[in-house]
Amino acid sequence: MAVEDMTFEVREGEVLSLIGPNGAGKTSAFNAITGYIPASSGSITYRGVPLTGLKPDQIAGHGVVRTFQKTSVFNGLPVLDNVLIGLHRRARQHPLAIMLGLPGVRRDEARLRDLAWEILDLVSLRGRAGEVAASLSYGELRLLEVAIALAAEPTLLLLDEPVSGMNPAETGAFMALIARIRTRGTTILLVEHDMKMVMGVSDRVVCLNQGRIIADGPPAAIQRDPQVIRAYLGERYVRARG
Amino acid sequence: MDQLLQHALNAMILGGTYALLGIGLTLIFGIMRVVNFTHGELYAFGAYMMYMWVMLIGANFVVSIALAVALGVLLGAGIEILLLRRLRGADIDTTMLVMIGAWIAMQNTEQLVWSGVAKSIDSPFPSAPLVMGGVSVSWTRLFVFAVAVMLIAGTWVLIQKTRLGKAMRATFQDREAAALMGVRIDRVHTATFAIGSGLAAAAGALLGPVFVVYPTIGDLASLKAFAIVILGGLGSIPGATIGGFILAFMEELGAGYVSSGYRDAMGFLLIIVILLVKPTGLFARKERIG
Amino acid sequence: MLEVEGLVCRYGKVEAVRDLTMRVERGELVTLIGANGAGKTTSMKAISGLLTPAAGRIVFDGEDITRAPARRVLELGIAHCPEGRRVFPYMTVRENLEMGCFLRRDGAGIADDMDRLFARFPILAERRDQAAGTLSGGEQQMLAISRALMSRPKLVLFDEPSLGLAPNLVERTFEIIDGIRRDGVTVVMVEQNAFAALELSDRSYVLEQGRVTLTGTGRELLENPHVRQAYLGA
Amino acid sequence: QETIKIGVTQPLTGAFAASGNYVAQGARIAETEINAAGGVLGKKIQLVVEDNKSNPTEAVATVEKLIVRDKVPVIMGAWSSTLTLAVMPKLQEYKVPMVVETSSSGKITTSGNPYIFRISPTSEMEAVAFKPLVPKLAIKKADFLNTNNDFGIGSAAEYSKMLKAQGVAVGVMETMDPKATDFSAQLTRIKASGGDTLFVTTAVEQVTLILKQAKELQLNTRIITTGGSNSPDQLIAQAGDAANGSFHTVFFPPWFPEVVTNPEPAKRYMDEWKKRGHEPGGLTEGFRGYDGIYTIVEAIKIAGKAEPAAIKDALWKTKVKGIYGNIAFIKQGPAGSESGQNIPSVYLVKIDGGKVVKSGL
Amino acid sequence: MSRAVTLAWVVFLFTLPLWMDNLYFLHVLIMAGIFIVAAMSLNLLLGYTGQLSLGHVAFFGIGAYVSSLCSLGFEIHVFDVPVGLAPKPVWLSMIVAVVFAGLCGWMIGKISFKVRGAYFVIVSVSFAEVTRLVALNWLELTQGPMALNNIPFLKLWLPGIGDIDVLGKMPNYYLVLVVAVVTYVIIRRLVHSRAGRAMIALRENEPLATSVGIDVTRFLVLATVVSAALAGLAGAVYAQYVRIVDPDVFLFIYTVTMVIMVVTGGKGTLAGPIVGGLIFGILPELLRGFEVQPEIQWVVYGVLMILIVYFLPEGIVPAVRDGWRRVGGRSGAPPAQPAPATPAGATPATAEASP
Ligand SMILES: Nc1ncnc2c1ncn2[C@@H]1O[C@H](COP(=O)(O)OP(=O)(O)OP(=O)(O)O)[C@@H](O)[C@H]1O
Ligand SMILES: Nc1ncnc2c1ncn2[C@@H]1O[C@H](COP(=O)(O)OP(=O)(O)OP(=O)(O)O)[C@@H](O)[C@H]1O
Ligand SMILES: [Mg+2]
Ligand SMILES: [Mg+2]
Repeated sequence: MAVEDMTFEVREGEVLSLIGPNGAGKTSAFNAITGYIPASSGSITYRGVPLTGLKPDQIAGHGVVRTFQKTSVFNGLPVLDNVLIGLHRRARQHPLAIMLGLPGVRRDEARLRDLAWEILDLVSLRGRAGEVAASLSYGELRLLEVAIALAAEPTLLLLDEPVSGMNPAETGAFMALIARIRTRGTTILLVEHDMKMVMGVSDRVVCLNQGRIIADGPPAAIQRDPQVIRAYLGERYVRARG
Repeated sequence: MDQLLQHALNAMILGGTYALLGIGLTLIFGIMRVVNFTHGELYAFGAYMMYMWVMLIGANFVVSIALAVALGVLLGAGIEILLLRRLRGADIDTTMLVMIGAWIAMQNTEQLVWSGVAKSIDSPFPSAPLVMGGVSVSWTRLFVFAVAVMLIAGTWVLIQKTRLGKAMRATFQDREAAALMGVRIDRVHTATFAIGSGLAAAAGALLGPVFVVYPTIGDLASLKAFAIVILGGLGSIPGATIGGFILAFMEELGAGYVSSGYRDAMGFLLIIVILLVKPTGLFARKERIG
Repeated sequence: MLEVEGLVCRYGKVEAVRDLTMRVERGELVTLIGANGAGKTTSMKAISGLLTPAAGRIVFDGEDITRAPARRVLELGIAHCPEGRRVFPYMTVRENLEMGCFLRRDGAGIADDMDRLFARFPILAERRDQAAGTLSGGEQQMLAISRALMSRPKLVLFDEPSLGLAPNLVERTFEIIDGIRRDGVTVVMVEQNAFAALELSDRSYVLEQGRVTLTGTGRELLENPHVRQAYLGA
Repeated sequence: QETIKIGVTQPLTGAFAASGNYVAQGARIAETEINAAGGVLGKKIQLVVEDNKSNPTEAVATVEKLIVRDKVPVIMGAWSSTLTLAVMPKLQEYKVPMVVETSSSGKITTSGNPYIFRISPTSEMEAVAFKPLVPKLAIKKADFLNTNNDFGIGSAAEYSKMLKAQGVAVGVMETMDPKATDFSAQLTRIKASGGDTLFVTTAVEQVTLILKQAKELQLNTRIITTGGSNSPDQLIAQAGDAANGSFHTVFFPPWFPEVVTNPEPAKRYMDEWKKRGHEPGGLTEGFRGYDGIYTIVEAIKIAGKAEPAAIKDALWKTKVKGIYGNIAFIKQGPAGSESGQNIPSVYLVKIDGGKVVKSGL
Repeated sequence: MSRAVTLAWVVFLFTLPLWMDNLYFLHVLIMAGIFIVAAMSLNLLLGYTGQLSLGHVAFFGIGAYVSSLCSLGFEIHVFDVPVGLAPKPVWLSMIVAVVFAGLCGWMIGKISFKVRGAYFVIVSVSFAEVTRLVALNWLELTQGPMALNNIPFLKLWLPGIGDIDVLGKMPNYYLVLVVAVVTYVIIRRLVHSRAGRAMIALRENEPLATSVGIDVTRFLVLATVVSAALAGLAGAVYAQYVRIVDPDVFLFIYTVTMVIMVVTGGKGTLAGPIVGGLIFGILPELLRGFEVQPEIQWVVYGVLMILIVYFLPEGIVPAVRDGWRRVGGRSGAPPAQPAPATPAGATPATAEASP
């Protein structure tokens, strides 16, 4: 049992952070929301549509798109192709039309390419478009992951520890990216252990422990919550904050 | 009734040999993830070595089995060092292609050396079968069954309990991390392939006297071994064992009561059905996503 | 104790480390910091024998280990806790720890060490028979650290030990590493959590594009304006 | 000096490799003999032997190569019925005749291919030849076990038809894969069926195993192998006492060369075979190639030139005193496009006390 | 640039029989061509979706059988009720074969893509074995091992030329060539589209692919259907050329041959199966030319295969392409691809070929 009786709500347009000790069930919650593992009980509803029981790709079809805790891109392919794959949902090409080589397909391809460049601009990866993903640096890989997810036109974007392994300066740059994504009207559900990031970008923070929610509130309040401090933040964090 | 009992007994004995074929492959295919097309050739090699020692040189039967297995281990080690070592880290299709090449070359070398004529190997056991009521079974097959069970148990202990076994599992789960633990990666690769090959040769050495030996005997053995390994779940020794018995019962009863023409089809249909119900084989391991 | 001189490492044509020189004295805690792709992991791998350097020299306790295989390096007393945890996913927690002391033969000592680690990380004790691949990220990190310690090393290389850990565990991890150092084990650590790492360390090296560009005590670097700007985000 | 090329396609590798090689060895003996005697039409003959790898597609490729590249005017082949059937359209396409030395499927000579001349017997002929023995052996209920290929299925069909007509009950008809090694399931079922005679049709390797496994399962029926491709010598060597009591049809009994129609070529062939150190067990197969080449050369002699059309016409007039008997072709198949079929002798032998003995056919 | 090369090739291939009068070589090319079509179809599965199908010959065989049975006609009894089909023209039979093979692909795709990797390999092998055993044992329909023979050849009507019998080398050569070009074009269009990218995505990283909304099963099934239909087409062409079909068309060695062609040529590249197909279609015939024992020919064949893999592990086409770049065929070409982050980091494995 990784997640137990968890109830929370993400509001349209906000950045909600999910924090909690290792093994609290954050990734499991992501997996349940995006259909990678079945929830044994309970329900998940997005904009009134029940997601429970749907397959990951169907859930993505409703605009709920995630990234993975362990860096996950299409390693062997060029960066641009990575994003083009992400654009899958936006393509309009029937298999028969493809095989017959109808002109509509070519037009659609051109449109997708434009979209891909747009997204690469957003994450500032235009310069690397031709490189094979495997040759990117770690930080760039994490940007590419987000680019792939953004290409799928999420209305709710779930990010699983996007800045782990980045140094504070790089984290700062990533926070700026999140701000840019927000302006597109995308709701964000964030899992992250970097408190600077969490406190800096979230509208609201939910803290889990052992599969249950132990606190829910604005960042400032969460930081002072004794339960959160005991289970998650630790004394030193509090000391550092003063 | 006698017929059913006889079928069940046949299947039991056959299952032991299938399991033996399966565990050798489960090491190489299931753990190393090398689609080992030479498995059947090592099986044939074991049988031919047995023929050489028993029939041409006149060595003692049990000693010959040991020699055949030892030579199989050596040959396996040779194949690994010569063919696979330089392909570390290559993907599954690439190594598979090399193994296909080796399979073709080995099979034809066998034919060149031993000619296409089938050879038979005398067994020291009485040729009159052991009769129990309405059913009977040959002594040679009983012997094979007993040795097979011992080898299977031995392999299981080797993998689960010994240092080498742990090193093997660690190596194939994460080569670099295993190297950091002090495992000699190259040796583990060689040892695993050699042991798997030795088991195939053991199957050949044991079954050679039961059947006859000719260059293509390995083909069907290979195919069945792959099926058994998949049935049981990759890399699982208990899985390969049970898979072997299931396949044997299915074939035997299918041939006995449905149609002998579809005897082999039974086995394959079973595989399709089992994998559709449980796509990771009977003994799957846990994975996580995310 | 450990001396690295003019180290060069290549992946094909990519030169990941070019001319790295550093030294570590017995009992020190030395950190390496640097941006992503600076070559920190590569240097660690070169030391522990996972990679053969293209040029340069690595000497440990007077023995040249530049081209030594990983096993020899481990025998000499260097353990490496690799980046990305790298636990054996289908082995149980206990088996992973047993792999950590693969070269040790003292059964009783091993059992003691294992008990001590289980006391330190109760969550691992709880899951000792679970396959490591099903642990959460943080749990796996704890396992990786414990596994590295199982060989009773003289020197441990930690590559981003706090990666993916919750703040309280990051803190615990640094405490543990500090404790390890206090037990007399020399530590070389790569960290992105530069603030905490520098605070803790005796000395530090800043790596940029495969070269050491700055070195000094932890305090000194914490106050260095370039470090503050590039690595501390201040 | 120019030579006359004769194409031979045989399975030299793959499942039927053992037999294919024997046939090729027999053919080589004939080649040497004929050339030593001065060849034909004043020229030496030259065999071009191709390996069809026991595989129909390859068989087609060999025939393509023989006809198109080597320009042979006549071919001998292709051992199994499937292989022969596979190459037949090519013969028609290129109008080149082929002498069939082994295949037994009835279809080969009845499908209307006028380029086919078969010297081996069909399963039907074999069954008919066997008829007089049914009362002699007092067969009451027969079971069948055969490989699921042309050879096996064809033979089982013809024998069961003949037996039923003789009032013999037919029990179970079991089949097996040509590669199978374990027949316990089939034999258990046959045991339960309770017939007095088991007809087995397959290659010698499987017959060995069947004899051994029948003994292990205490299956005490009389076993008769059909198809003429079983070397009883090999069975004695490999199945040991499990072979005792079994009957085998053969088309050439090298143990009693005196009973064959033409003892003289048989002796010559046997001596040379021994001299060359070929496997003695292969004698019952190698003669097919020997006879095939003699038949072809005789036809070339009659034709007076080494051209396909002439050889094809000449084959109808060819008469050879061969080991198969007095080889000559009768017409079979649809009028206007008949194939040639020889009527060879069939023998039944028995293994007793580790020896091959006569048994009256 | 590459368009010109392609065009030159097409012109070369189309004029080949006009100046090459070696019929035997033409035969070798026809057989190689048929296998190239099959290999190209396999490449769609193996190279693009990354699913190693070792049962691909099943679709080839099904195509051959269906087309032959349609053109010969048949009658079977289902529970003693006769069900039959009168002989149909060959062109129609071939279309039926393609559709039927595609349907089988759809069915197999639907049920077997629950499993992946090694499991899929075995399911595909099992499927091929089952089809082989059915072809072997369903005597009433397939004649079993007695084979379907005297299969009618194709008759076509072409505007401007009139009726032609596709019999003999030249017409068959052109038939195979046209089929190969059509196959190539279909596959090329597919892989450079949304559908092809979905397949590649699945090969590279399945969980990630599903996370952006790719219905993996749907595209796998699509790949299988197209692949099966094209293999079926190759089978139908084979049947009307060789004019005999027996259960041996399902032999495992044929699948192996196709895999060899794809992998040595370069899987996941459009030209790979063609290059590999030409090499391994012609190599056995070349070896036949040496007057050595057939076993030795086979041993040489096996050893050559191993050597090709050693020296060109990525396949011939990617190796040549990289070599071309290195020689300076293109300025500003991207540098050699660094390895993906595999656990095997210590040995720089080269990145997977991408189209
Ligand atoms: N496939 C699985 N089998 C068994 N247990 C699992 C599996 N997947 C996850 N778990 C367990 O579920 C719990 C929650 O894991 P999860 O990955 O959701 O944690 P998390 O909150 O994301 O932690 P972290 O911050 O360390 O990534 C853990 O204790 C883990 O061991
Ligand atoms: N297996 C590999 N093949 C090719 N290039 C590699 C490989 N591993 C690393 N590199 C390259 O070597 C350089 C140094 O990588 P390294 O992993 O040492 O960096 P790092 O300092 O540890 O970075 P991070 O903080 O992201 O872990 C990078 O440019 C990287 O792209
Ligand atoms: Mg997590
Ligand atoms: Mg690193």
